[in-house]
Amino acid sequence: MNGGGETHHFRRLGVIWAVLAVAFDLVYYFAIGPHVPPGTLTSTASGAQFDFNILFLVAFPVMAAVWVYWAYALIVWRGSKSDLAEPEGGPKSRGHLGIQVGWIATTTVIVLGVFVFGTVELIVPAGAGGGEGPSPIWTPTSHEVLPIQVIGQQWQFTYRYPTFGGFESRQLMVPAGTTIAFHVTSLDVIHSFWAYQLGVKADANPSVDNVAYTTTKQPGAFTVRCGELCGLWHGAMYNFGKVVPKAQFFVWAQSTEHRSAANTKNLPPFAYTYVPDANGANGGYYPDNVDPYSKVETYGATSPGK
Amino acid sequence: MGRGGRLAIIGALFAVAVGLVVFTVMAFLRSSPPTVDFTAGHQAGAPVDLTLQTVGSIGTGIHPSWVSYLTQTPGGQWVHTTLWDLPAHTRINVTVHQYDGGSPLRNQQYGQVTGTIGDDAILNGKSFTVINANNGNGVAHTFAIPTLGISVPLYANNGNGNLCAVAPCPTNSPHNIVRFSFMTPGPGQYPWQCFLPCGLGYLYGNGGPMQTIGYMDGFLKVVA
Amino acid sequence: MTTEPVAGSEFIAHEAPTLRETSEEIEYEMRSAEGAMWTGGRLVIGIGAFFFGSLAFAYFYLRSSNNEDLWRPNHITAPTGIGAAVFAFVVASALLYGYGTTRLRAGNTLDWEVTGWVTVLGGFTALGLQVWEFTQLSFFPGSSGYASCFIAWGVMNTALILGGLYWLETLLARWLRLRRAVLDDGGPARSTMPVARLFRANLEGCWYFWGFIAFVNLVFWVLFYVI
Amino acid sequence: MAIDTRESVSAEHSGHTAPPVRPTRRRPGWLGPHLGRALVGAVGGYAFGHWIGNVIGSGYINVQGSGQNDVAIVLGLSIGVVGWLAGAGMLDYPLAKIAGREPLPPAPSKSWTRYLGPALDHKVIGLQYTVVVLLFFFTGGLLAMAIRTELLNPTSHVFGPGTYISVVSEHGTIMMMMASSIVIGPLGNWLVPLMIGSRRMAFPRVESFSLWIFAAGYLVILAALPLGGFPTGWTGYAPLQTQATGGMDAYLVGFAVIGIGMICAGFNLLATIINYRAPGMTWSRVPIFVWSVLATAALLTLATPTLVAAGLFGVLDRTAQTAFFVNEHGGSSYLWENLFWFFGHPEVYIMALPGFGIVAEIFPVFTRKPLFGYRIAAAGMIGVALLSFFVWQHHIFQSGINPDMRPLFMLTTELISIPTGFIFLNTMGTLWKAKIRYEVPMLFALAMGFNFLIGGISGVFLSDVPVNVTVHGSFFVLAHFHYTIMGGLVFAFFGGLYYWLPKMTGKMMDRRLGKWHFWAMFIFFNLTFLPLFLVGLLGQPRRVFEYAQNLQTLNDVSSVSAFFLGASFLIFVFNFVKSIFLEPKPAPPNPWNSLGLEWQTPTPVPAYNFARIPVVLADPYHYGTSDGQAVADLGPRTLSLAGVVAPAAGALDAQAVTGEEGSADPRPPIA
Repeated sequence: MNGGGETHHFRRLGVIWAVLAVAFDLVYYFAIGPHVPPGTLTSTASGAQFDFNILFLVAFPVMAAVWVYWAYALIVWRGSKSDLAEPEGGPKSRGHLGIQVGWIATTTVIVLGVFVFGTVELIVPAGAGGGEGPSPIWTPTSHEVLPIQVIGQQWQFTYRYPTFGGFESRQLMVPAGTTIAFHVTSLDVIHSFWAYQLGVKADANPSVDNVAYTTTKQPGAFTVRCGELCGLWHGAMYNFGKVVPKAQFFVWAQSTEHRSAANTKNLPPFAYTYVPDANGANGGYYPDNVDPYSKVETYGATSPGK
Repeated sequence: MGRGGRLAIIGALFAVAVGLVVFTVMAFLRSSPPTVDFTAGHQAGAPVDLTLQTVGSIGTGIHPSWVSYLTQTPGGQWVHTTLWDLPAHTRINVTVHQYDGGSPLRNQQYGQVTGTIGDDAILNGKSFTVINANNGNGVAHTFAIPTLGISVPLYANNGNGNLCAVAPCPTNSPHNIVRFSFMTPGPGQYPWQCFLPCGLGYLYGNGGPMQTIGYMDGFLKVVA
Repeated sequence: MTTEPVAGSEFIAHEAPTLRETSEEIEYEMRSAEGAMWTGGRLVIGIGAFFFGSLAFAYFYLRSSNNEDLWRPNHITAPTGIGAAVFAFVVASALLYGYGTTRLRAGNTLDWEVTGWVTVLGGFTALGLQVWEFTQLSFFPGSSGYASCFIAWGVMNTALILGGLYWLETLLARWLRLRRAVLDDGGPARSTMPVARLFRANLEGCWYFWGFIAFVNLVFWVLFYVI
Repeated sequence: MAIDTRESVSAEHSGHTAPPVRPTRRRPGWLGPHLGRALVGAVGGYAFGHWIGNVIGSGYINVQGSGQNDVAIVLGLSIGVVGWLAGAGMLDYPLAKIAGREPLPPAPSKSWTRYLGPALDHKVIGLQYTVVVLLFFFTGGLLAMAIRTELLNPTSHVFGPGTYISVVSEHGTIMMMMASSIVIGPLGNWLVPLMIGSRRMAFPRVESFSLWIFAAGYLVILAALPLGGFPTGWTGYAPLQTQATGGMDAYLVGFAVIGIGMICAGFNLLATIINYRAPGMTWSRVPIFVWSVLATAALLTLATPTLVAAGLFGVLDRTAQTAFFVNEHGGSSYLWENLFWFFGHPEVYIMALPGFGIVAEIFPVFTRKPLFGYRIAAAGMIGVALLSFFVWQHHIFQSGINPDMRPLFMLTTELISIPTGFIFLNTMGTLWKAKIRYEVPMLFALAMGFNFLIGGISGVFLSDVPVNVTVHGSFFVLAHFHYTIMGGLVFAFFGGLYYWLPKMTGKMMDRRLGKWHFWAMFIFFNLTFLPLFLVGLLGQPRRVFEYAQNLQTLNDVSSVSAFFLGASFLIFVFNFVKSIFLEPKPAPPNPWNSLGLEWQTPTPVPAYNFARIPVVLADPYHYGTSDGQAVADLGPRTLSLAGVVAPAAGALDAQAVTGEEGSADPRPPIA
């Protein structure tokens, strides 16, 4: 069975591979795909789920092709088999132009296909929930965008709602069916705002406004975790947020605005970036006479350089 | 030298090397401040008194210039630790003797009192809910348990006063007494920390004591 | 005439000789060694290019970010006189050394020796000036992006010049010991002695490296003092 | 006794009186350079540097405020490294060179003590590297098990969070340092000259220096623990880096020190491979492992200077208080991310390519077939090396840097999977109609293929920006790179070790224990890291000490498997000690019946590798042909037979030397 019969091996391999690949892809698409994280709470979350599933549907046949071939070869051409022919060397075994060109062409086509798909899926949904820096070039089509500022600090996220008097809260509430622009910034080291079920992730850098868009769908709960190592309590830097119906959101926002009014006036005026003093309380890292130095460590301290 | 001898020398050197590495690693892994037990002899339903003090510099140990919290054991001893065993679902009455000077908060959001029973705290006998850290003496530290939503700013002493520079501080040093209460949740380990950038000499004031258990960070180890 | 030593004798000097190298083998390894010198000399420049490329990247990155308008407030500049002096000494040294090398190729040993030691002197002067400049700065290291980059440049340039000086000095010192023998063998430009051949390969690498030092100093002199 | 007589040689030839040769006085052995003296030098250097640092820095405002003097720590560590190198004798020749002296040959020794000191023989250095690399690996492995212990439970803790973060950082850094040299150091140094038919390295002193500074890096990074640990992970992101306590200095100095070692190792290997190939060893006959080492060495030499520069900026930020990474003072927190990953991504391929080389080397031997697509394999490695300089921003897709560049970096990242995939084309083609012998090295090579496929495909998921939003910074990434580095490189390394140890040590490893080791390692590796893909997808960020309750089962499966994975290495250690020291079974010169040039040497390999410079006649992959062609002529009478060297008789005769036997060496000195 080892002499000649190249087409015989190819045919068997092809059949095993095709059956496996199609069967698994079908099972995956219908049974597993809809449950793949991060779910469907927002447009970007379902986008991420869709992209992951498509990649998996492409990836599995590729992996199966390699594995099926390996398993086949390891069994059929195992050296302990008594009737195995001696392998043939020579130029034929050193390379085969058709196979090599075919391999390169196939992988190139797959890779370029994946790239085009990924680029479309990145640009069309306005950055797909990732941090787009201070001046996003891919923005949502919706004209009603709710801005929410996310402030990372060691070790808690706080949230400011500029459209509600700029109040700041340690709770993240988001209205359903709304396009949201998260403006992510930090008051000290790098954090990463990862609203898992919302399909949003954007690094929080000091004095940088990193914008990420998403559009919420139905109400639900979500988790926010810090996604970039930020020191001692990085692992404890999480909180739970909610997507609530619009009306409920307005009630919450207005009551919180009212309740925290006493402290809101102590906060610095809302801005997309703040310039925290690099020194801590009572002086510190840089000598006092080095600009920019301010006796006021509050995050809104204006820089003498400006 | 025979082969046996050589093997013995190699083996011994190897054992010493491995021993040193393991010793270094384990000595580091196991280092931790002590835990103060508030559950021993605790009767269900009775509140627990937790007395703390904050000092401007601990004065001793490997980091003598760092700010720190100290804990008073039920026996009245001051211990340099921030780890407590506390009973679950119990009212904890916290008293903080605040001996440190102050500054503005990095984020004035933490000037509010949140999560305590009654959503307020008592400063030298007077109830308060917000401190504007940009006025007056400013805030020295905060006591915050982020996962429980608890945060209490600790009003500072006048920095021009003769502040205490040893630990534990003598009670005749200028200090503020802040009292508040909260309920412990179910069993678990809950991190608590300070949100004021008080790590003197560190970038953003958040290094050193701000990132070391036993100084400005600790655990509530709530046990059933 | 072929009484070559044991193969790999530098590793096994204690072993009784068993085999003798043929003249071809010696020539083959000789060419390999010359080639390694050549490769090594160019690789050092490659390493240096990425090292200083990182500084150039930092310079342009911080300059274009200009965070808090603190890239270079008030157009602060490190002491221009000292900077120009460092630059002048380095470039002059490199040019002089290059001239000396061409003279050596033409067979003039003395010119090379004189220019070589003068280059060492010039390099040390540049080094001293570069270090002294640290004490003459009008800005604090952490006061701006420019200041930060400048401090790193001072450290890196010190290391670079030191490296070049070490290479050149060892070459000159080795030459002093080889001098007579090589001169008797037809001079450094023509001698076929192995030491002379390697010396030539080394010499060329060193001269390229000094060219690199001068180039780096030119680039960063423009970046820090001119623009 | 080897006396350096080059000067007198020239003098004799020219008829002048030789300058008096300084008699080489040898110190007693225990005073000479060796490990013990290096340790003393390290401790003394640290103390001295610390003292200087205190003199310089104790008045700084931040030092007075924090009581932590980074100047003292950095100087202590740096001068400690210099002291270590001096103690190891690494500075003897560089200093003697200032006075123009030629190198002294090392103390003659066939004793095992030569492994404790400086060496010029690449085979001694290779074995020294093996020990140091395994020390790195097992230390990092112990720390990994500490991590998995902490993650057994989502909320109750074995370690404090500071300890945990330090352990994670230490594990990552140690393993990354180790992985950068795990193949290049032991196998690259040991094998490359043998494979290309050379008797020596181009720069053996540089090679030895790379080993000793690599070992110093181990001590420095271990010193991070007593200095308080560091909280940044192996990526060391600033400004957290700038903020951290003293252990951070050990990270920065340690990475710079290791970086210098990597540059030296790559530099020497590049010069060797390019220049020291035997006659007839054309580029189309170079073994594929050497190609992989060539590509890796190029990356080591060119990418690592960026790491050293970035480390210098970090050190300056922490000591001279510059502001490279502090936005508020005109720096940028993005700058570190860019510089680090500009090094960091080539580093990723530094940790993949040698593994490919080993696997492609093992496959033909155990399938008895030529390597399929040799040219494409070599081209793929060079292609990966080139492309790897253009992908670094895929690590920072969500950071807000150059968001409009994301499609470009997505493209380059996905393109690099094409040359990376060539390894599968090569191995699959080689398997076709083969005769597969399931020896231990082959099992490891096969497992590498299995693991790397999972690792590589998951990498394509990560490169897709929309999916990256979910999986970036999660355990998915962690599982991905453990599959490529541990599942790829480390499996290949152990395969290579089982394959080449008979040549390196002259003893056969026990086959049955080897198979036990393999199966335990393979099964528990997959059981450890497959669940972590899911854990990451389900939302667990990296480097956390607390996680969601519903992920405990998966984490526990991973943790328990990790302990067994760790235990599987005990089998290896036991096998190694038993087979090499306790019940040594002498290995035949070519136990696997391989055509590789390195296997045509006697065992143990003589110090000079080849008695005569071999003339290479064919590549080492012509299995399955009956022409009986030899790979190389090991005793050629004249090299010119091979048409490689034109006889240069006149020139050579002119400089031929008479002298005492074995005392004169007209061959080039080792620089």
